[in-house]
Amino acid sequence: MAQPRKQNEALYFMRRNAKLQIGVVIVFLFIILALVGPLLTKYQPRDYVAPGAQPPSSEFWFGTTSFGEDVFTQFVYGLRSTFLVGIVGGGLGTLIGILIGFTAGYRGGIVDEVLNMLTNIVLVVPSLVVLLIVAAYLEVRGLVFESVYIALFSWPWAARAIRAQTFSLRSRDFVDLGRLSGMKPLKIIFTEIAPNMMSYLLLTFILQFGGAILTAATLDFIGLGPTEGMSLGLMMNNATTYSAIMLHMWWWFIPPGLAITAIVGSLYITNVGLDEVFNPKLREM
Amino acid sequence: MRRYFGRKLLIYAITFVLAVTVDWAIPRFMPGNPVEILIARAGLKAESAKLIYSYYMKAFGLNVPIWRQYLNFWIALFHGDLGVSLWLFPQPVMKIIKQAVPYDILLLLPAILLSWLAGNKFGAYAARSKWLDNTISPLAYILQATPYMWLGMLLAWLCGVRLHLLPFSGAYSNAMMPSFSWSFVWSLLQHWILPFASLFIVQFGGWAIGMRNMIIYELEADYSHYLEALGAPRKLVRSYAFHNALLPQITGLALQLGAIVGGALATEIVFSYPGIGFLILQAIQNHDYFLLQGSCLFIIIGVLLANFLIDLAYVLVDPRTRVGMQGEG
Amino acid sequence: MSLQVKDLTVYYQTLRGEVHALESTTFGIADGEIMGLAGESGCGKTTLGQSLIFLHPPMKLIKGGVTLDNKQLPIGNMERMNNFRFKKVSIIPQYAMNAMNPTRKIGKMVADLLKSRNVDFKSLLPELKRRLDLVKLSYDVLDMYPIELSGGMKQRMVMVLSTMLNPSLLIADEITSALDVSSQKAVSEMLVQFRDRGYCKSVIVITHDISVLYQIADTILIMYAGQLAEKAPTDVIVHSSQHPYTKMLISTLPEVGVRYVDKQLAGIPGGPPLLLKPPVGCRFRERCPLAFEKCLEKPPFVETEKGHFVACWKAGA
Amino acid sequence: MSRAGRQVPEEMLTLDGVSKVYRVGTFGGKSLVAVNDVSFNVGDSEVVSLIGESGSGKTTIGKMILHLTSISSGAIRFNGVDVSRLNGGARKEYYRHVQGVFQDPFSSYNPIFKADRIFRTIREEFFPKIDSHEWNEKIDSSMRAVGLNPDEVLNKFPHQLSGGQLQRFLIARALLLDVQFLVADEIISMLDASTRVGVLNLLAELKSRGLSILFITHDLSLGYYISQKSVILYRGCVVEMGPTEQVYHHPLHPYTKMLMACVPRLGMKWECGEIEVTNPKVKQPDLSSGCAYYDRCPVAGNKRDCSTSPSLVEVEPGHFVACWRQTKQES
Repeated sequence: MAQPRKQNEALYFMRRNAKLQIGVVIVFLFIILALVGPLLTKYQPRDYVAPGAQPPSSEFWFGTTSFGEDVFTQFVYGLRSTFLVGIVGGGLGTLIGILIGFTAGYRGGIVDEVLNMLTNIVLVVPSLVVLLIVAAYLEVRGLVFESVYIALFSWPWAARAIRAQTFSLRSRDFVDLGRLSGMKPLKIIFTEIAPNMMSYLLLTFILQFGGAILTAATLDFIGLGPTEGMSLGLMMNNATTYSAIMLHMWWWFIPPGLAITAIVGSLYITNVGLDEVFNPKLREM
Repeated sequence: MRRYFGRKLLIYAITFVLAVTVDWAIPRFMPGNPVEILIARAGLKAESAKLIYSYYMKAFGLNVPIWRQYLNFWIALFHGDLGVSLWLFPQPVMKIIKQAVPYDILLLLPAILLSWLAGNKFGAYAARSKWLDNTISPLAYILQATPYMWLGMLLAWLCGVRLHLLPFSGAYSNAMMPSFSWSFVWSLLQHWILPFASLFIVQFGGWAIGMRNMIIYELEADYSHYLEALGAPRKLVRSYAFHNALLPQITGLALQLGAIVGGALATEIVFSYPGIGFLILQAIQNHDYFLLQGSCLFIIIGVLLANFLIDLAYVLVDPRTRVGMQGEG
Repeated sequence: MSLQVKDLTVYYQTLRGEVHALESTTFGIADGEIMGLAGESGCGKTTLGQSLIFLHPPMKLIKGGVTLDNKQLPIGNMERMNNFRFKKVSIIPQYAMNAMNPTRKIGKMVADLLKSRNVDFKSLLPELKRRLDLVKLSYDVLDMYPIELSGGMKQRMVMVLSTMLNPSLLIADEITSALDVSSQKAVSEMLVQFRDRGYCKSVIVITHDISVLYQIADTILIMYAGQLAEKAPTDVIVHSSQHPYTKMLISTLPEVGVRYVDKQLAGIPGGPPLLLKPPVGCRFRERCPLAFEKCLEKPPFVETEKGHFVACWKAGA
Repeated sequence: MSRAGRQVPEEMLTLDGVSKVYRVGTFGGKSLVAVNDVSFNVGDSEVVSLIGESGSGKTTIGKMILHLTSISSGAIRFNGVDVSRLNGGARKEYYRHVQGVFQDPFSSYNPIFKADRIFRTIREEFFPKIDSHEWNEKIDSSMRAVGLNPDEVLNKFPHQLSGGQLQRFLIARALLLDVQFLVADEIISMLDASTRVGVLNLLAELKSRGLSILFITHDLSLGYYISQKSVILYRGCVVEMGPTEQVYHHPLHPYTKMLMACVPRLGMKWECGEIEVTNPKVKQPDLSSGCAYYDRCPVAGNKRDCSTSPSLVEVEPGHFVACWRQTKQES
């Protein structure tokens, strides 16, 4: 049902936009690695597979840790949890942002004031620090739990942006016309307003996705990540704790950080590319 | 003006109260006797455990009504009493934090301010030419995506371990005692460079990107076109655009503080830099909930205060807020 | 002739191709002439105005030249044109309400701008104040920020600022369209006074509202789809125009005194052609009741009577 | 408060002392009066033009009639039924009879959908059970009624159609329903001169077929062309209303007189007087006391005379004016 001219135009620019293509390709490579990686290794992340501290070799592609674990195995499992946190945390953050943003933007008035205040409050709280307090007390923490509480603090960015968009769309006459056609508010939001914001919501999700990955990495690194399983942040935590830097074991801490930087960086660049595709004003730059 | 600040203060006040309440409530509303759980987890010797137990039973005051416990908590907070550390028992948490704070200021203040200034300058340059834009902008995006701790580890490994250029652990040489001697200051500076650099570089990327996007927007604004149509030199148009693009960057600084502090915590851990971040790591590893709680509260207060200062600064630089406020008042 | 435009052709570069927004326009404006430039949206009137002072991408100069006071204007050259902007040619833009830097006091902005053009603000200040008096603004505005002014006040401030250096040519782009009728009258009359006092020599008033032009313009130039249709003294355009488009356009205008029940006005059927691939010949051909084979050829813009130019094969006949 | 409300008998649409107060500032700390005690009515098959400059509250009145914004005080009655009480199904029924068309044709269409989606919405909401054949006939007849060729305009995106076509399309949408009353809010002010008259004529034609229209405009000449009755608004207050001919040719309120003198006309030059400008320092004056036009009024008496807001008084049959000058002369 989307506009053919617009769609063609978007496709045309997508094909010409190098930023978008590079970003998407890199993210996809990592997704594929996360999916098939664990199939390429016969070990589990915490298995003792060889004498410790071996540099990369044909057998252990990324070398081994001080405890003889296979870094590649840890890496690919870590990638999986990274994407999981990104999707669940970023997705949930976007969803909360959408709910609050749509409600505040569409209803306006006092509802908007209250929600706006709530948004501002969560926005100024140093979220990581509050997460620390909560996480430190919990004995068992799962990956999904981590994603959820990251989302609970990351939504304000999404909500603010979506509220502003909704607000400007709401004042357009077609929304009033929808009301004159007897449409209910929810129907108006989802059939009139939301379709106009699809590209915008996608951009928001990508930013939330990247943000969730970075926050999770920091949490994991501080030692407040999931108590079970493997993650890229945890690998860096282990590497620091067991002096990988002093011991010249660069293969232990470079892959996880590089992967995060590459994934999040590509997401950001994809975002810029998409923005240029959707927003004609930026194309000429 | 009063209305504007009233509103801001209200938000800060609510945030503060909420944070303190969460801080207070979490141990109390978890199942079981919080004191027992906390002490059991800390894994102390039986003797000291008993001492601590009696201290904290009193401190928690579990025998008084819940509202009274809450009130007592607030009273203690206003007396600067954040309890006693388990890890360094019987040192008060407040005292431990006070020792750490100077290092945080030493690290964070220059990193935040300098990266903000430099990032904005470079972002404005980037918007100036296609060539710069194509080199600086992608780099800035990648920097923005770099986890602080990873950059820290890279720098520590490259500059510290491989090249032996700089020390990468602690705030000063182990062989020294803090003093006002040149050699101590020199050691302090050397230890400061790498953690500072990792904070600076990552933030720099974010600010540069922000400024680039803002200034392009401002250069397309009507007032810029008007000036150009009247033949004003590029320099004037750009300086107006830069000034106006800087305003949202100030607000951005306030909003980013929380994230920056989070990054600083991770960086301090990498470099064993004895700021609050390092304390937090110790607290977590030693299950010292009181130290953790105290440090976190301290950071929250710090961030809220900094936010408020930035708001004040914003009013000074953006006349629209002042004028709008007069009209409203 | 103060301004002489010769064969000026400006296209917009878009992704779909070149939009032929302004095609071979040739006309002149005398010293002290207020020329109204009217036409429907998309007819190229704003493009023409912009081309004369600030021809920037995506606009592209295809051919043609402009002379002002017998000097060639380098309109296609951003840098060289700077010497003429503000001093010789100036503009009151369509977006006058947003034309001032929102974070700088108005007086400071004026000073910045003048200084950047090597004009001493201090020595101009008394003159500036005189002109503020004329547009009924108090001197306090110099010490205010733009948001402290109402829309009409900003408009008048920009009028004063744009004409500060007494340009030979002033382009006033849709300056009355966003205003209420009372301010509309005031601003229009001020513009005439500016001309009378020599704050600007000649003026091009771009608008879609011919009834405003009737009040203030000496001549009116009608454009259609990127081409000139007719130029003549105001009364001639309104009462005895020769181009069928002008005639029809004037006859569609309702005015106080005309009622549906007494006299039904008729619109012009159809719509203007797309300028991406404009039709050959006269661009009004499709909608013109008088069109015949010859209209496949572009009619020249010729003087049929003194000061009356028409681009129509049937004109004068 | 107003005497006018009670003086005129109930007609199809009646506004009775309608006000709109906006709450602005933090948690509605301040109030802003957009519409102040407005009463007038629109009869069967009548075109009433509501004339005012920006900020006069004319659009707000249209939105209140269309139930798009709430009424702060007073009542709007349609065929005797209080509109503000309508909810749910009753409100939908109301929309069967009362519809609106707005100023910006491009903003009235959702840009990512085809223009005829506005028909589909009507079908979904109002005619869920109609069969396709019948529906298509209905569309055909209403398209013909507004002078559109279905083949030319159906199945197109909004940007592929002209402003005039889009506005006709919207009128056709209203005609699909059993519409008796149309709020036309500046519907031709964004159209080009060559197409606007066509739409204007269409409205007049629909009026002669029995439709009542509230024609909201800032353009005096358009109001004169089409309406039987004119209501002049200034800062949310009705300052003058009456039969169009009388209001235009014998304006009584100084504001109306000023409007008539300032409107640019072809073939009639402005009289040259002192240039009058307003430099408002305060945007919204305090309406609770005094005449809203006091600060600009050339004939205002001493402060005491005009210090209470004048109410509308009938000076000749059907012609009302709210000015102390007029009332004083009467008494």
